Amino acid sequence: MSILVDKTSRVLVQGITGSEGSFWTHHMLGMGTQLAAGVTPGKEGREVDGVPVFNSVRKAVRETDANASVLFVPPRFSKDAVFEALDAGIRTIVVIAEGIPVQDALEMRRAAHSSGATVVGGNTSGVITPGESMMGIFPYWIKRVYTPGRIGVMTRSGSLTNEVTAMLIKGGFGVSTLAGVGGDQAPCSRFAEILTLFEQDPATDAVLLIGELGGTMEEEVAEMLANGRCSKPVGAFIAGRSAPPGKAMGHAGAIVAEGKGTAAGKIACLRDAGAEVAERPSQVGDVFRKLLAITG
Amino acid sequence: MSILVDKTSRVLVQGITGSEGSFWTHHMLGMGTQLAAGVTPGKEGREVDGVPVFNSVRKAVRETDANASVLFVPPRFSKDAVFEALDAGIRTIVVIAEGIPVQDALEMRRAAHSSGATVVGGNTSGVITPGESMMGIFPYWIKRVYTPGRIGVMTRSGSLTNEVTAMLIKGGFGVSTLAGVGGDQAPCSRFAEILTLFEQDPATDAVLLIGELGGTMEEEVAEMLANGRCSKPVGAFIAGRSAPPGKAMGHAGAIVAEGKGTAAGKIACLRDAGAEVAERPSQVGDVFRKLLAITG
Amino acid sequence: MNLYEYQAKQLFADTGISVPRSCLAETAEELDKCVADTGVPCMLKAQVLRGGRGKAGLIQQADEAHEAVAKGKKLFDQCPGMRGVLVEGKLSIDRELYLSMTIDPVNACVTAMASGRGGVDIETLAAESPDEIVREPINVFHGFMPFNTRNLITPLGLPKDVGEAVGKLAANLFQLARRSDATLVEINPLIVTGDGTCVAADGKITIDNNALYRQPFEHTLDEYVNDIEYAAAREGIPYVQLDGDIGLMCAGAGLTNTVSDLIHDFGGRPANFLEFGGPHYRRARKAMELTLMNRPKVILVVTFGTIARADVMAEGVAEAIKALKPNIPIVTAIRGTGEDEAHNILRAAGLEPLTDTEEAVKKAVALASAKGEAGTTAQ
Amino acid sequence: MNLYEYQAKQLFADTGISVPRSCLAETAEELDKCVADTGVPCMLKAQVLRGGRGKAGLIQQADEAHEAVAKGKKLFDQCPGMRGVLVEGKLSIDRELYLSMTIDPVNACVTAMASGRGGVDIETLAAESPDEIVREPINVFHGFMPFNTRNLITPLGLPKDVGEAVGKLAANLFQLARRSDATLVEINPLIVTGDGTCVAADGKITIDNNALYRQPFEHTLDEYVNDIEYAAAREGIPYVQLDGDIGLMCAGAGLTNTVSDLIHDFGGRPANFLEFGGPHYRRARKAMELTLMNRPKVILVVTFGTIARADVMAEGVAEAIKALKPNIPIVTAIRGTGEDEAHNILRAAGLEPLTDTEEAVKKAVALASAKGEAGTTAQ
Repeated sequence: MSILVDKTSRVLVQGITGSEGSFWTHHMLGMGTQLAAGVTPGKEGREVDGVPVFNSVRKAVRETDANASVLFVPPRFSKDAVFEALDAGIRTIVVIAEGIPVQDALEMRRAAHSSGATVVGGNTSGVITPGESMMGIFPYWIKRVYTPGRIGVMTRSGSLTNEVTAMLIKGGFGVSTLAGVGGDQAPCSRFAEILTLFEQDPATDAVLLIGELGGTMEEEVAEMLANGRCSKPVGAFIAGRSAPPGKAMGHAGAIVAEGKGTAAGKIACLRDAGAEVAERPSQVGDVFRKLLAITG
Repeated sequence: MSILVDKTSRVLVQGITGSEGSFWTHHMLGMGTQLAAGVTPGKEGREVDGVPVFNSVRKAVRETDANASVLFVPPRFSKDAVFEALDAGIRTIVVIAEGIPVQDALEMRRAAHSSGATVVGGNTSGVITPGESMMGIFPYWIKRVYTPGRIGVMTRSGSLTNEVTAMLIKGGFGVSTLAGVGGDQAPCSRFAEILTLFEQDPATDAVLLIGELGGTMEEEVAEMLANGRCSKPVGAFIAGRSAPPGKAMGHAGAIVAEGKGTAAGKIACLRDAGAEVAERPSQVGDVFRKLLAITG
Repeated sequence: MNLYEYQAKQLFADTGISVPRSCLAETAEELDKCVADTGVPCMLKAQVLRGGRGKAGLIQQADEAHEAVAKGKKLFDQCPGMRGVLVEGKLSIDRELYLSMTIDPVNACVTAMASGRGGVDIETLAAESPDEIVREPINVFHGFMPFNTRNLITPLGLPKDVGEAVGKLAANLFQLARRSDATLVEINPLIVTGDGTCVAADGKITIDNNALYRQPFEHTLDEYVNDIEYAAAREGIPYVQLDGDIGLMCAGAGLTNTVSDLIHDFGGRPANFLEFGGPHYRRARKAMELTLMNRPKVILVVTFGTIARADVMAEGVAEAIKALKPNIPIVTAIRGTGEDEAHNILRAAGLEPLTDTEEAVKKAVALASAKGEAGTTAQ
Repeated sequence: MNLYEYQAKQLFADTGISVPRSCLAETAEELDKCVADTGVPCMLKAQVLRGGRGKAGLIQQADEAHEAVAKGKKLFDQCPGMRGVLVEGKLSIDRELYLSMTIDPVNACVTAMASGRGGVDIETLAAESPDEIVREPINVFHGFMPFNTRNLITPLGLPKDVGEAVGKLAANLFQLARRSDATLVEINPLIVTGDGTCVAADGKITIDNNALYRQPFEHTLDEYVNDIEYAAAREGIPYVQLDGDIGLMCAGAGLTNTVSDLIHDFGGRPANFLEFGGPHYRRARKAMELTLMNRPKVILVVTFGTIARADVMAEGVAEAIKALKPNIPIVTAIRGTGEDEAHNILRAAGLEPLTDTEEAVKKAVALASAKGEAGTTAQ
């Protein structure tokens, strides 16, 4: 088991014939992902690494029973691609593109909810269940990060995820599923929603939250914990304690506005709600040993 | 038990201070309905038959925990009223108004689905669970029609419902819930959806479908039966066998177009799918005695 | 309500959809000027609301001006009182497509339909070659998305530039359907001319009557086949002309249909469908006026009303009899709210208040078939 | 990207929202004409993008023309290089309201906010009197519905006609926010004049940078506080000016923030936030140029990339050193895809390829605090 994607997922690649799409198609296959089909309008009949290409998602789904989709589509076409996937009945969608207009992102999130779908992203590395399947752009070949195990990881960041997860693995743990919600101001899925999936996943014992300044996603997780809506232990690392207010720190979503969304505030409310928060990435292994009451 | 509304439902009346709204508020109370609140913009603070009036559905819900709403609102304002109720978290909505623009009705149905809500109507008498609660405009005082029992009734018509249900009661049966889907071209809830609710209702033994020419709602029920998606016996009466094609027979939805939607076609496919169809209202009692294998 | 072709094309033009150069001659006298304005060769199209104009000879073409005027005049003779003759420049046809927007009440969307075989009756095509029709559901909240365009247009196999033009046109047509509260917008055929331009050669638009209050269209009544339907439509009373001899006055559409079915079952023939329930339940007199215009042999009144109170309707029937003095029998089965009082009123008016629908129908059928005999005349 | 007040007001006017009569003086020389055009009494408002203009004296009022011109000139002196001075007719104020549209990423909607107390800083009001702010979520697919208007406006307790005008204005403002890809549209204060007209006395609009490609606005860069931020913004490289002495070159926003936190924890101070991951991972040279503009004591390079390949970034760092010859030590922890090759490249460039972030940070902090001492200078 795992969340969002596993070895039974029949994954579709939208934008498969593009340079990013074809590059990562190769790697997703290399990781073991069951790639059912690709879509690029006007390229029907081709193959990419043996994966058949269709003109439309509807046809790809009809012909191949694809049930999840990862989008390698430029940001300005992401909304159309997400809506096409939803319209064709796909209910798990990963949006890699960085730079999606916020108004489009609102529509994507709203449409996903209306359809009972989970859209992850944009501006994310995607979702990976190490050893089983990958929808996204992870360096799964770096074994000191992408080792299977029983800790669910959810993150807003790319490089930081490698940094922090490496410390988790170094501490003797492994990853059930790693889900990047993305660094945008209005991600289509939020930490609290991903945590709900981990809560229901028998293969996940505890959850590592890799957060940062800005927004309210970490506060929503704290609220969930405080209300008892998550029974699994949560460990966290929050970046950006030293960031000045009012500036976007790299990610569109990483901005402290009106005194809200500081890393310090997030750390405090997570701790109040019972989460363990590591001060530095190197402490993450200790945090999970403590959470899971592992001695030695 | 019952479907859609029962004695625990906390019913809101939108448009409560209008002449229709206040008239039927009196009768819904008389029937035993638990009327939690009414809404008419600008009339907050008043009472109608002891029911408190609020300016907005959101406030009414917050103050009274209303969880269902019946709309006595003119057709051109129905969409706004339905969206207001959905926005306020209400998930069971009955729309009485006749004459709602079709494009509005499409939006209402679509929005209801997106919210996981059931909107019934427009152009309907509403929903009644005899002896428990009423959201609508039924002559519940006519005991030879509105007698409690274990037959679910779903209908597109008003007067015909009285005519046919009277024959059901005369045959010794009673009604669990009677739901009017309305006579419009694009009703917000369809027979197949209401039948799904009856299928899940332990208080309903069998279902009476009162249909008529036009549209495809009866055919959808036949398909459900043929696919084994309903285990309960279904009896039907279909009006309009003698209607000429191409004319709207009173109801906007009652029109035979392109040879589709004839009463004869509906009767045939319902019978093929295992439903019993009465030729005349007077046969309805016999139909249900046969369906429920009652002798004598 | 159906729009005339010339109205539909005006809406197309307003939406940025190309239409042929044209001129509407509202009278035969205007034909000369219209033909001169449009030029020849031209098409002459009678502006009537019935379908099948081609087969009925109501669409003509002419190569010369005098021929055009003569043929136009003939159309005015064929359809007295019609809205006019549309004179249109003839198009060079490279390809004929089909494009329409309809309502899908099941999926609560607008369905865009397209076919590479335009100019053919779409129902015929749907029956014979369903694969040649592409159907694309358009979400009313999301609008016509680029992927909808691709799904609709790609299967038509058009040249790239034509495909793009048709896709843009389809998106416009969707907007038009939504904005004008149309339940049908159809372009058949959509002509692709020699230079790749897309032109709407015909146009059919049905506007939702329930939405006329927010649309600029006047409710036109000339789709009604006779004076009684026209009169009923002006009153807003649902009425359909039939060819029997039992005049129906019922309340509730479903009940009216049921009574009509029962009449047929028992060997009779209704003269009309008339429904005076709902908002019209106080209008028994107007209903009876309309019913009597058919000269039926008997009037059958069947109701089972809620808001449409039985006592009010019975009172109305009694008053109508007083005022109109119909010289034919009247059979009543008036039930529902206030039915006891209703029955007293009917008895006072000399009528027998029946309560069983089948019994009432049987009696009416018997009275209608009792040729020449005097029935239980009211008064 | 923030719009200038005068741009915001132009958008308001285009949307049918009343704004004061005004004239933008782009230079001091244009003040005479603008004041004459607008008339007195008038307001003089410096068109700069920073907040708190009132407190900073950047908004003046004048009763006489010569006074207006003099005050305008002073504003030009105060803000050299600014966009201009907006000269506006003074309004008669009956009431001041607050109205805005913001993004709610949790509920995926646009939130309309209104208050009967305009002219006050909204964050202050939210902290002190949260009940005086009405929040109404607007569904992006359904649009601004009549019930949204009622929910937003009724609690303000305005006279009926004013309430209706504000409601209509709010619906327009929502449309404006959607159409112009705004993440914030704010009117504070919204003036109700003596005759009941609603006028936007100030305007603040933030446009989503990701949507500039489909908007007509030029990306203005004058919100950046210094030349380096400006230069970085022109290059599109995420950069924030800080006040320490450790020059940061990291890849990935989260990792950059983490490195900054660790520097603080270990007693150092970063000179900047700079992120050359993602689309910029081949631009190490430009990143180093920007970093060196701060004259840091040490450069710290930390990456852990996927697409942003370690070998490519290491190669870029090596080339940058060759080209720019920085005379300060460089500490690297470059990991991720191709890291073995990356480490070889770094060694060849005379750098020690560290692999542990904390170790690298500690080393950089030590080097920065070793005042005057020569560190491990590259080359």
